[in-house]
Amino acid sequence: MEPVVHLADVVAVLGGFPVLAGADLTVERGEIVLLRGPNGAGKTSLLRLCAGLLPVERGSAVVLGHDLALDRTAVRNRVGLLGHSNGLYGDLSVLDNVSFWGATVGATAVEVDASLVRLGLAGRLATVPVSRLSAGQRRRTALACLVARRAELWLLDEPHAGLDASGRDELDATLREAAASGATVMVASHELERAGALATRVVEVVGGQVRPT
Amino acid sequence: MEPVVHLADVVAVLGGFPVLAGADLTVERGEIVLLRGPNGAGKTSLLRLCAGLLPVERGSAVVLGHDLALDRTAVRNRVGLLGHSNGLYGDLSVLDNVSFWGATVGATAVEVDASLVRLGLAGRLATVPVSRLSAGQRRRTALACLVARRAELWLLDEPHAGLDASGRDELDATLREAAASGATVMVASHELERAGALATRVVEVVGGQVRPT
Amino acid sequence: MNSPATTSSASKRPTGTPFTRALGIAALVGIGWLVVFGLFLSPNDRVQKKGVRIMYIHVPSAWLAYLAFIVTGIASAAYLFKKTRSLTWDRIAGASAEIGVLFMGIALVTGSLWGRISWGTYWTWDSRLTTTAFLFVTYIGYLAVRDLGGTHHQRARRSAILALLAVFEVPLVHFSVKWWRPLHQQETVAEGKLNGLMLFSLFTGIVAFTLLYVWLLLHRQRVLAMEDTVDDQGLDLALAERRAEAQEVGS
Amino acid sequence: MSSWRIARLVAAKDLRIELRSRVVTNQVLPFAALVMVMFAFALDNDNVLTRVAPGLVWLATLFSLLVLVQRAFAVETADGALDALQVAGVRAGGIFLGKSMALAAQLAVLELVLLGAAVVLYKAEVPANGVILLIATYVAATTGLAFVGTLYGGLAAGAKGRETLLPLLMLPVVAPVLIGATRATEAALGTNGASPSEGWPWIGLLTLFAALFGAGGTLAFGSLIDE
Amino acid sequence: MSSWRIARLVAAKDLRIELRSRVVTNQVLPFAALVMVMFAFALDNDNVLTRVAPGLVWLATLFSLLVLVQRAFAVETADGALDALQVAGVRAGGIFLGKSMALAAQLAVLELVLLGAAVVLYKAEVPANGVILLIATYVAATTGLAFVGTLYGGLAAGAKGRETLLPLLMLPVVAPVLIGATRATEAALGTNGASPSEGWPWIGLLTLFAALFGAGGTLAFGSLIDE
Ligand code: HEM
Ligand SMILES: Nc1ncnc2c1ncn2[C@@H]1O[C@H](COP(=O)(O)OP(=O)(O)OP(=O)(O)O)[C@@H](O)[C@H]1O
Ligand SMILES: Nc1ncnc2c1ncn2[C@@H]1O[C@H](COP(=O)(O)OP(=O)(O)OP(=O)(O)O)[C@@H](O)[C@H]1O
Ligand SMILES: [Mg+2]
Ligand SMILES: [Mg+2]
Repeated sequence: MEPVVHLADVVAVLGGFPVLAGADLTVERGEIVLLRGPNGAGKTSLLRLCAGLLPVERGSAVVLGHDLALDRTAVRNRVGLLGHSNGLYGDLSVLDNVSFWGATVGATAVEVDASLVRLGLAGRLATVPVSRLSAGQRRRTALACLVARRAELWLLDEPHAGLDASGRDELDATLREAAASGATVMVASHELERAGALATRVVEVVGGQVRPT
Repeated sequence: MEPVVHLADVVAVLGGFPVLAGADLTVERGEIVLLRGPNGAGKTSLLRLCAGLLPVERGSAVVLGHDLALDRTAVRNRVGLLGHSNGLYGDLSVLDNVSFWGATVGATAVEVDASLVRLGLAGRLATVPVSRLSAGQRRRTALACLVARRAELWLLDEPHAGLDASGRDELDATLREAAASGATVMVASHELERAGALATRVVEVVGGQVRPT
Repeated sequence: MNSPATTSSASKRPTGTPFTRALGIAALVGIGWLVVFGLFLSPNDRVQKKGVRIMYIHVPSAWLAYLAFIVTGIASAAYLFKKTRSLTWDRIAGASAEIGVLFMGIALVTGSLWGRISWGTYWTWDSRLTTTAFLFVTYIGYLAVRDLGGTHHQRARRSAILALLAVFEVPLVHFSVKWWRPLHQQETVAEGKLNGLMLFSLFTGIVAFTLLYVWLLLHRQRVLAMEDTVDDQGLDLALAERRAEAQEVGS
Repeated sequence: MSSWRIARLVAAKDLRIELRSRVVTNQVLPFAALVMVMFAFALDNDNVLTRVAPGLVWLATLFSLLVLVQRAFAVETADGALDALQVAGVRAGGIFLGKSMALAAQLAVLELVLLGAAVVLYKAEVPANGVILLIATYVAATTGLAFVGTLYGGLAAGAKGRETLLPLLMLPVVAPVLIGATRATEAALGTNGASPSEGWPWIGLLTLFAALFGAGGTLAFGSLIDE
Repeated sequence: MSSWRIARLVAAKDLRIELRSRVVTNQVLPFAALVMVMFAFALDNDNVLTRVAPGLVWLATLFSLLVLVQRAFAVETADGALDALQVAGVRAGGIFLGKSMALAAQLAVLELVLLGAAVVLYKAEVPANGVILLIATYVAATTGLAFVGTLYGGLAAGAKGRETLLPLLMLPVVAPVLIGATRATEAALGTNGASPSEGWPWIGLLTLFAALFGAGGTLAFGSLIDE
């Protein structure tokens, strides 16, 4: 069976700077891959490229069977991305946000509630506008949106940052479940102990390139 | 000698919500105190209050000898705060940013360069506009600004988040030095192993209150 | 404005006192007189015919609006510059501004009605009309700023500063007619261009409106005080919940 | 899922945001109203005013449109929601339609207020025989403006620094709308002795314009907001 | 460190940001220019334009001012820099002066462009004997507007929803400037047969206004921006 992600010598450019400089990476179905590496190595760029947000300048990038060089949009409704920013609407309540993002993939109210409960956002918090949440509560909301979207390929950029102990456990459990049920997970993180324990494989990103560890 | 921070039954309110609900805390000179606690507990609020950004609704808060209930501005030029957001100007280069924040306390060009070197921002990066940096590089810039400000009381909100391994070591070393040279440090963090090792004392923030651990 | 305070358990005390009641009655009587004189006893104007009778509401309300805004300014100054930093001054400022906006509104409405009669148009870009409109908007803005939230003292400081800046618009409105494009009445009263009975009716109006203003001010200021206490009680409840949060996690 | 369902989702979302934040109600409306007052004031004497009233109404609409569009995309870019939308696989065409609908709704309200203000402040009268024409103008112009606004707003919001382009891009493009709408409104109000019949050709222009940008946007929006 | 040094720091910083991002140059200037053109469009009535030219110039200035102010504080709030500024112990008075200076500088450039546009588009002539008056007007009005803009911009920059206040608070207050500046400019240009001598009282008003808000801001800015 073909890999979920297959990058061969991929180059990507932002504002004239080669954020990815010949990256090679292959990820199989059901894997949980940890991307580690120094600040500015290209982890975020790599994830955004797999999500179809960053154009492929050179090389070939095949994600979920689609060649991104040809069409970046094809993969989109099948991947889920949690970036450095949360992508939430500050004026809307937690529930409104999760419902909206859920609805974009036709998630039912039940599924939405489930993901809220899962991340401890049910009850009072569900009705609070996101702009009045604490940093960690926002991160939890973003995660709830992601969970509600039932993606095939999960891309998470430093998901642990800002979460408290219980939130971290919840996150890890969620990702393990997702992987077990056939989804594929790529996590960029600097919390090596924690993320290392979670991952089935660790690769290192340095200077816009990927090398195994 | 009187404590650097002395909070007695402090209540603070944001949008009608009691973010601090009777917090008591005393921090002596030279301490490195870790604030831990669940998401939404009130850690950020506590730090912002000590920085004079959050008004004291009830109770008494004395920081560096000033009663914040009377005048929140008196302490300001003597504390340094690294919040969840970096407080950087995206259009300006790393160097411009650090120079500006340094200049507000009369730091010399030499001191500015020193803090850049310290956080590995010297060289090419120094001239890059902050908006084109990676998340971690931005966090480093914010730290450089803080270092350049030579504060008496350092307040850091999840400083480790987003930093790579070397950055974390650099940060810890910096904070230890600061404390050794008579500054006082308060850190809010969810990375208990790491921050716990750094701290000389750990307190738990829950439901807007502080309790020893 | 309805005040949750009056319904709240903690503050059953009414906002009235014997004095304010007396005041209220006096105001009522005054308005009664105004009706009698303004509508019946005072003569028609040569040019304005019956239309002139609008003056007995229009002018007093405009002047009382001035007074209210000036009081707001003084109270704000008192809050800012007195050591005590007493919120009472802030509430007086707020209450007075609300009443001022009310009176200015009346002046605008009666004015434009009068304009329809005597100039054949509801509105024109005469200097006084325009500046009056701006003054009106400015104090609406002031009231909006009072609702921004924050602690009571933040509200007080913020709005006090605005009030001190805004009050300078009052002379602007007053003298605007001298400065350019006057269509609106120039100094009429001060220059004694009114016949005795008209003048008397006008003064009845001013007296009546002044009594009304003071009466409203006292009550409104007390209601505001109660609203503040209610805020504090609300906070107590919220605090209890928040602390409970701590217990749960603790156990 | 169909572009149309997406469009409804996005529109509903945008309107709910407005419902919660009330920015348009509290900021843009007063702004537009004050713009009218300022005009009236700067152009003092009345006979000028009534003559140029239609132009002023549309001018004020344009300024408010700028604010509206900036706001409409500020909510998307503030926390990277536009990225999220794209990743969510939401069809760009759908986003375009949805945001246009929400924008049109807000514009419509705004224009009503402006027309009201014009009637009061500039003493513009609406003759019976001009009403249909007037309505047609509003519908056509509003749709057109909403499409253009969304299109360029998206373009501006897309990549860093580009937002600086918004007014530069938009004002010249909507100039035809300004002229068309002004003339049509003048015809409807019978300003300077114009008669309704003169208005319809302009409606044609406006409709053409709306159709053009509607189609263009639905097709091209994706490539515009992509960085 | 002295408020004055802070002021210079902040002003330099703001101007450098402008230098790097070129928002004013690429966005506000074209915007203002287009506004003038739009006016010309909307009011293309024979002699009307020249008669109302001074009013339009200042009207356009006001709209641009709104954009400028929003921009000036967007920079501060985007990444929580305003908080940082306060913690940095930077004296509020200093921030106020600094941002006002930067704003004034940008306004001055803007107004020059607008005046130029007016001369070209509206065929407004500047008689020799009106020049000094014109310059005085510009200096006084610019200072006043910069102060007001910074004062209310700061107030509006704070917590959520406040931005909705900016136009509401600012426009009525700057109205006197609009009036004064317009009259003074008319006097300077001799519009409607006004003579320079009539202009000077207005300059007085403008100066008073500037002084008032300058003092107010320097003293009170702190309490206005802190949330
Ligand atoms: C919307 C329209 C109008 C507005 C907003 C307006 C506003 C005002 C204001 C603010 C004042 C107080 C002036 C001062 O003492 O500083 C005033 C006074 C007065 N108004 Fe009007 N007015 C309007 C229409 C009229 C009309 C149509 C008339 C009569 C033809 C009128 C007659 C007067 C008179 C006689 C005074 C007292 C003037 C004096 O002795 O100072 N007003 N008005
Ligand atoms: N602007 C606001 N208005 C109302 N409530 C707020 C506001 N900001 C924060 N809160 C509430 O105050 C509480 C404390 O927030 P705070 O940011 O201090 O928590 P925290 O300990 O920093 O959490 P985290 O670990 O997630 O950063 C939270 O429950 C949050 O919902
Ligand atoms: N918009 C941009 N324009 C130019 N260069 C950029 C831009 N964004 C990022 N870069 C550069 O691309 C490189 C990779 O950025 P990226 O965000 O992928 O790093 P990262 O591995 O995620 O780092 P971090 O661990 O700090 O998040 C960095 O050196 C950064 O300077
Ligand atoms: Mg990254
Ligand atoms: Mg926090």
